[in-house]
Amino acid sequence: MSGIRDVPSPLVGEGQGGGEARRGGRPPTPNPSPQGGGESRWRLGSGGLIDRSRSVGFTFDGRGYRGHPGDTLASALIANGVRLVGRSFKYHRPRGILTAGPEEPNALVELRSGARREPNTRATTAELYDGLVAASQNRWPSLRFDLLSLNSLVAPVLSAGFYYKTFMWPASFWEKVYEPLIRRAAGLGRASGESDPDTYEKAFLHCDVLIVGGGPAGLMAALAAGRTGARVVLCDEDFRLGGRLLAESLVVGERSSAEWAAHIAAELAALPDVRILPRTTVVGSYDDGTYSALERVNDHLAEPPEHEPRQRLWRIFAKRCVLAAGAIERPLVFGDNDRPGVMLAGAVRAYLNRYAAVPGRNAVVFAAGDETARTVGDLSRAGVRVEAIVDARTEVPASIEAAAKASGARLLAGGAVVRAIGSHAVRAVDIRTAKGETERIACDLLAMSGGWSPTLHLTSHRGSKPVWDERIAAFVPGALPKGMSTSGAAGGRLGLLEALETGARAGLEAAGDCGYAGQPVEVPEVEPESTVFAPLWRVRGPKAKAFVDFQNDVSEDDVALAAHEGMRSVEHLKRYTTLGMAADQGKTSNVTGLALMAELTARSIPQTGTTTFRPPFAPVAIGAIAGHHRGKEFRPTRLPPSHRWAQEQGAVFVETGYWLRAQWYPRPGESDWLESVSREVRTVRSGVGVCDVSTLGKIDVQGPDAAEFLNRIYTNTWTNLAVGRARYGLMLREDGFVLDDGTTSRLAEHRFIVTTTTANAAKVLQHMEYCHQWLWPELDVAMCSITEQWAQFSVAGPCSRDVLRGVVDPQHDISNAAFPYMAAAEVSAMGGIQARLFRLSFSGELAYEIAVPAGYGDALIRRIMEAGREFAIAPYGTEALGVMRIEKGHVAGNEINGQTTARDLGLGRMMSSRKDYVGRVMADRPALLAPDRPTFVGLKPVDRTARLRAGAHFVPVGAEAVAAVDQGYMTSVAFSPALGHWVGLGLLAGGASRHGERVRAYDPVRSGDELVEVCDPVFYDPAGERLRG
Amino acid sequence: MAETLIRSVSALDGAVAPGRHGHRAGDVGVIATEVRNAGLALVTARKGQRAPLAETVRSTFGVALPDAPRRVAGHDIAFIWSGPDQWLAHMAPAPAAGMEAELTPLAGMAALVDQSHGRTVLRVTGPRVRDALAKGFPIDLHPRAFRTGDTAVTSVAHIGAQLWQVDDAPTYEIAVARGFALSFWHWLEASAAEYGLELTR
Amino acid sequence: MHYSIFSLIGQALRGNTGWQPVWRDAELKPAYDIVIVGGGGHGLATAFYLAKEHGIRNVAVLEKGYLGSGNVGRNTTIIRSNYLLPGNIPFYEWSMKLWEGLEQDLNYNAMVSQRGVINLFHSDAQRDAYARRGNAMRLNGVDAELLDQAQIRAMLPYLDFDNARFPIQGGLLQRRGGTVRHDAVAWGYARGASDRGVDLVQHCEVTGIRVEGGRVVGVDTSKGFVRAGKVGLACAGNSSRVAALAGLRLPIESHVLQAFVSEGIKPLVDNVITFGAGHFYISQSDKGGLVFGGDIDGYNSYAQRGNLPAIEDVCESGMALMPMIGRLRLLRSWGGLMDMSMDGSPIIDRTPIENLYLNAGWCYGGFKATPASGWCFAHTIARNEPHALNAAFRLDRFATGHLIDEKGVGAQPNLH
Amino acid sequence: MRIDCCYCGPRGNEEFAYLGDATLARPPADPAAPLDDAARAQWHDYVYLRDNPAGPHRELWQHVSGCRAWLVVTRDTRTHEVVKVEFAREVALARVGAKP
Ligand SMILES: Cc1cc2nc3c(=O)[nH]c(=O)nc-3n(C[C@H](O)[C@H](O)[C@H](O)COP(=O)(O)OP(=O)(O)OC[C@H]3O[C@@H](n4cnc5c(N)ncnc54)[C@H](O)[C@@H]3O)c2cc1C
Ligand SMILES: NC(=O)c1ccc[n+]([C@@H]2O[C@H](COP(=O)([O-])OP(=O)(O)OC[C@H]3O[C@@H](n4cnc5c(N)ncnc54)[C@H](O)[C@@H]3O)[C@@H](O)[C@H]2O)c1
Ligand SMILES: Cc1cc2nc3c(=O)[nH]c(=O)nc-3n(C[C@H](O)[C@H](O)[C@H](O)COP(=O)(O)O)c2cc1C
Ligand SMILES: [Zn+2]
Repeated sequence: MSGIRDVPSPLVGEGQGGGEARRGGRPPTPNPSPQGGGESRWRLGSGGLIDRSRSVGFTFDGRGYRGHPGDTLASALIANGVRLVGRSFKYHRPRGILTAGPEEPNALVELRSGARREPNTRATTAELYDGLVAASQNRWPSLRFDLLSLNSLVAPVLSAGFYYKTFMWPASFWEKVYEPLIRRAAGLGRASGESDPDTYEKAFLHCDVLIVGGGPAGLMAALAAGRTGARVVLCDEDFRLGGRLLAESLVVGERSSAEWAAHIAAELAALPDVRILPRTTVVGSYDDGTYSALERVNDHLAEPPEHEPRQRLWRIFAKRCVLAAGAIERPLVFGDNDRPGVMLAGAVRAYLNRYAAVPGRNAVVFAAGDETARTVGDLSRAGVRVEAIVDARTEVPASIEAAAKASGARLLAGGAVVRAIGSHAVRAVDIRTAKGETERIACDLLAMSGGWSPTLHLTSHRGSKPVWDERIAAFVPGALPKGMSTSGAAGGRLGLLEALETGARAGLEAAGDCGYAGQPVEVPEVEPESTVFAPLWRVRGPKAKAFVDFQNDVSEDDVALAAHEGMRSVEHLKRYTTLGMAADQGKTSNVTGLALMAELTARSIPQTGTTTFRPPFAPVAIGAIAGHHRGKEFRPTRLPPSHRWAQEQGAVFVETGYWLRAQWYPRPGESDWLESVSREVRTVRSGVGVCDVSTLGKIDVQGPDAAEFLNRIYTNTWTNLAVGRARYGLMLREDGFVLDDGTTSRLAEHRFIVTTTTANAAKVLQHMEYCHQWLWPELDVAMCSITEQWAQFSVAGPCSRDVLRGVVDPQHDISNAAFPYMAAAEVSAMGGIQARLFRLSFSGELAYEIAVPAGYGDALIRRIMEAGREFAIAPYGTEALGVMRIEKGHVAGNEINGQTTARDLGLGRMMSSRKDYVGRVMADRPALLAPDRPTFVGLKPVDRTARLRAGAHFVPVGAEAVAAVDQGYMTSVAFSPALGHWVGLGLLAGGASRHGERVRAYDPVRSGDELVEVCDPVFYDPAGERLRG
Repeated sequence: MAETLIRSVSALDGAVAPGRHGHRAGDVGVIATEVRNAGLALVTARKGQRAPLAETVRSTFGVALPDAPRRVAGHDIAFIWSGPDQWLAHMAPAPAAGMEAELTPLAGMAALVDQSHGRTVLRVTGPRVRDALAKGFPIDLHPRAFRTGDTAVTSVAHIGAQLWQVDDAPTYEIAVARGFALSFWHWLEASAAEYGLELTR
Repeated sequence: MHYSIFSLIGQALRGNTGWQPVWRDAELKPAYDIVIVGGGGHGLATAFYLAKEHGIRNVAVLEKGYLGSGNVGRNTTIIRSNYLLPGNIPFYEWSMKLWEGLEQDLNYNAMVSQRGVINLFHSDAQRDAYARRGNAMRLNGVDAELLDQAQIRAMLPYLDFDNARFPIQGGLLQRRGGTVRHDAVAWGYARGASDRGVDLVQHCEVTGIRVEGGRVVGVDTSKGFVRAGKVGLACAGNSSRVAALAGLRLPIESHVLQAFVSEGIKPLVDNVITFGAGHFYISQSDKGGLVFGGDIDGYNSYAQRGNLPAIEDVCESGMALMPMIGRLRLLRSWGGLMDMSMDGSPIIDRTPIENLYLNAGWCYGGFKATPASGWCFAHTIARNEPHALNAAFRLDRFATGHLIDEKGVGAQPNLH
Repeated sequence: MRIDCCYCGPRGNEEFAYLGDATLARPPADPAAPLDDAARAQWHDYVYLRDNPAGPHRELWQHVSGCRAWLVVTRDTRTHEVVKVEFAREVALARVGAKP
């Protein structure tokens, strides 16, 4: 089997444990000999799917206990006689264990400790491991004695939505007093507050058929599909395949149900194209057969082994999906139905049969369904005394009468449990008999069942509306999303035989839809069973809290109040009472809640409708959804060709987009960045410097129509650019605002090299491809990025030519005459290495850009430094680059910010009137031509020693600084070593005509307020003589 | 001045040590090797020139240009589909005169752009290579879905990548932009760690 | 009936049987002075202020689903007035002022929580952009503070400062920003409007807009025709569809934005925090759930649900920002229909059709605007002219070029 | 959501960049022609107005992380179901009546 990792055999606990499995299902013998770990009273002497050969220790609230591999925390607690496990959300009522699965609303604990603490972990799904540490939550000072349980006393005031009606006075108290109190009381477990030490990963999985759930339906579906040769993935959130088969003591074929499941799992594991993923919950269903699934790779260990993730998020692409997720049992609503010891009947059977754990010694069984016979049978076989069977139906089937007889239990047909007695554990139950008398029966366990709701969650998000099925008094999936089918209990087929049959059929059909034909799988024989039950939503009784949503403490009264206050739509009911909004998403409570609302508003259940289940089906660790992408790997890092060299120089680096660039190169003795940067600038202006500019976007544009194409995307003209020359170009968006700028060179009649800003490289290429492929497909032109192919360095300063003479091969004449400003040529360098040379200047000095294939970039920078040594060359970083462009008044990202037009930036003259180009028309809208628009200017502090800051706003001198007189803002600033003071660039209302004026550069967020003089943006060498030298 | 030896350095040089990474015990699950000094060029058919281009490629290099995501190899050159009317010409080792020169017979029919230095190419193989790649490559690498000669342009761990299968071992070659090579390696290292990853020279 | 601790106790003693419905579930009348289409935050607030400020009570709010079923019930509840541009700041600041008095205005506790909104920055350019914004706010009399890295560290020690791909350099803080209990806003305004005589009609979808001689005369609905002197559209994500009923095309695309909530935990995140190097913002609801979100999915959608890539992107950003949430669990995800406008700013204006008014284009930022939007829309409808506060939110600004493009990404709705 | 790129096969939507409505046509752009109100209105509608339908929508996507082809995708905005994918350049060539 090809697996991401060797999937733990689905037959967990084979060998010894498997031996148990083989016995599992047969009547377990009531515990004869006391066992180790003090669990004897509550652990059956034999049976169950636990590995008795090994005993593991764990602690709960600091106390030590022992259990076995194969236990969940919940089963181990039960086997140790622990009943009180948690406190409820609002009233802090003592709570125990209600279920044996992920739907558990009560038994939530803080699992693990320190940075690994996981709040709200369901004890019913947490696999037991040696050294497990768990603590109860939402209680103070202790679980047994919890001060906030006083809330119960004022419960009537804390009715649904009470907080909307008070805490309004005085207003200022909300943040200071009321809210902190509410926040502290609310919430359940505590986060560790520390960085998660474990790693996570994501992976992709493709298959023909995805099967969600490995119970009888899922196993049969997988078998039927798998045998056809189709690629099948079977996910089950449990660590062991079998679903209810593990929880019941049934016989399938001639094997025990658990054994049969193991047997099928083994055959599946042997099929080459079947992939079994246990401990994997399918959590979401998205468009086009995309599913997300969470694999708890190592949660069954104290810590993940080295090099292994804690969890893995699968993105599964499946042509077909068979939902075989089973059904969830519903509690009954009666007084104090949340007392520890009140448990779902299906869970009681699961603890007895699968875990050989005994949830009580004297039981009462309360339901209105035929399954009761099974519950009673399992209980008495386990040596639990069944005090009474309470069946709300006046007519009970023979099976139940027989069970009563066999177990010696009293049968109270037409009766109902009206209240559970006891606080930290049930001591007794009050029962209203058919005759209407109330009777108290002592017991320490109440097994109840309100029927089953299909686990149809994964059908809901994609818009399939469930339909009401009278037959089983539950919602079943309606018209299913494309590619999805259901089988077994998930489809409302509650019986085992139905599950097996529908599973086999669904698997075969799904494979067939993917083009794989096969033989039907023969369905094994099973004992006949009846899944009949009568709906019983609530029991009227004495005044006592009757809970619908245990986890959010939503009681019957809250539902009534919602109805009373007009919150009658299920969606309002949900949001007003928070019914179904807790961590269990109402898995056990939603249907009951809306049934009660239907009754209260005299509507039918289908009329009342349901809320929508959204992903995830079960809560998912956020770390798992992030996977590898956190910390430094949040996003990839892009390194320019000189990176290694720059590291050797001790450069300081800065993130520019994904790129990491050298920001400046500190030297010993330099006290701060400003000193280093100024020194770099002075070096360039007085001698020569070198800077890696490989990050600028470079786009190769070829073809007979290349020039025409550039004409249409740039505001200025290209058809008249001579080969071997470069030109500065400006691009607009179609809405008339500036998109990007850069110099573009013509290397041949039909070949141009477009350069873009580092920030916009990707955007510009996309834009060009759009223009070519969609707007002007008739043009014969091709383009692609060559940014990564070329290492490009700017060599700038009066001595740059001399340096390049030692780099560019001698046969190339780079004299001013032969290679003037804005020249471009293909040359060779360093002795025959292909190179491109451009005479461009961002710094305003005599300067060149030289490019070689990226692999030679490292060699080139070293060669340039070597050739420059006699001229005292120095490398410079992005800061110095920025200073010099500001001194020269070149616009950059801070000015080309998507809100400025060519005219705003003083580049209006570049807008050709003789041709069309992207953005031409919209740039002409009245508001964009308004004379008072902020336009590009230079600024000097009147006090030359003052520092300028970008982001400061311009307000008139003497006027009060208010929005009405806001005239623009400072876009860029730098300390100019050449001028010896700070200089700035900015956008000032009507700026072009205001040179010489003074305005305030107002910067309250940094308590700055400087008088500045408006001037021409070009501070340095306005005539531009230096760069032509 | 002193002659420094001019050699092309890889983006991984000095940043990644050859040898075993991740899980060290037992057999190695994934073996990676950088394909050095290969020649790569992007060949884009000019408007209306697709047919003549295909014909010239056949006559000059003995390769039938694929018009689906496939890699077709001649004796010393392979053409790897990388987009509509677009291919990567791949030669290892790179021709002395450079890729654009090597491909001049195609000039006029296609735009030719050297990318030899623009991409870092890793060859990966080993018993768990599919499992490791599945942790980032969204494409289906099942032997029935992706065969020798197939290629895909996609992205992995937020990095653009092109991958092609060169044999049934299976062995894949993965090309990523040079600047991202190190980040790509970090992802590969993390993804193969549990199986053990060997970087060979 | 008046809400207070006393009414709570009084009712508690009477077994909570004396409460009145929060609002009247009204039957549709044949005619109204004003019909508001859309029972979301803006529609309900508009009705409330029409009654309260302009004394116009013969008003109906028609809602195709249940009240608050749209974005008002789906948003991440952040309120702030930390805007950049002149057209926006005064409007959002007015909204903030209305929030500050909302409980008293409505006698309903919508839990306006001014816990502070922090926008982190990760580069010098971003810092300067936030300085520009903060200064613009201060010029408008709005509170804004620019914090450096040390101050952020002291305030939010759990952020990733030492191993971050994009190191945090500081943040822009608006202390008066915060969160409001989303559903309560809808219910509070509904109650306030209903008590003042406004008819709130649920499950009543507007299927046609009748126009005669260039002026609107009423609307067809799933419950029949209703005559109306004036009609105001406040349909958020469905604005284009409803405007189309009157033959109008809008500068709007509908996109899906997803949001997320974690399991309830004890207090962990005390403010609203937005990541500056990725798409992620987070706050903690009073119930204990971490409420967070990120970027829109990016494609036109009316499905009210999104896909995995956006979810993964949000969680990656979340982990990059605060790696302590790794073991906390995502509980639920959902989506809403964003009315993404062409410059990222809203429209509150008259339309070419007489007596037909439009309130739309809120993108992912209209919850904070709810009070001012309702207040200004009510004014615009009642007086048949925009108030100075919404004067910039004109429908014709795209033609004239008076754009309000805070992000500067142009006519590309999915980038705003 | 999966988009079946004409060339690369089905890929997750994260591999694609979305532009929007593919039914819009760039108005005639003769720099000599005067920009009268009609022309301005035409440009305004092209750049700013959208049908934004609930239902089938012809829209432009680019397979940026793949073959970089621009695609015309017909998708139902209510269900996200992709009903048709065309190669934008071919659609455009047909529009201008030119050959590839
Ligand atoms: C996930 C998400 C997060 C967000 N986060 C924030 C945030 O943190 N801060 C913020 O300020 N904003 C946020 N927003 C945006 C904000 O929620 C919206 O801008 C705002 O709620 C829109 O105004 P509304 O409340 O009136 O919209 P809605 O509540 O959507 O109201 C519109 C109503 O019109 C109804 N309608 C539509 N068509 C018809 C018809 N034909 N007939 C009758 N009725 C009709 C709809 O059913 C709907 O109820 C977020 C939005 C989303 C989806
Ligand atoms: N007698 C009754 O009234 C009654 C009622 C309900 C169920 N049953 C019994 O239950 C069984 C039904 O068989 P079945 O196969 O339909 O259901 P099942 O409960 O036996 O199996 C469902 C499986 O799906 C898994 N699962 C659920 N959601 C999942 C998800 N999102 N991702 C991964 N795994 C998930 C569960 O862990 C479980 O193993 C039969 O044995 C039937 O007799 C009986
Ligand atoms: C701020 C906020 C907090 C929420 N908190 C929860 C929550 O704690 N539990 C929950 O189940 N849903 C929560 N939701 C989500 C709603 O259950 C629901 O998904 C959302 O209102 C969209 O409705 P829909 O899912 O029915 O389409 C919250 C929603 C919002 C807007
Ligand atoms: Zn493609």
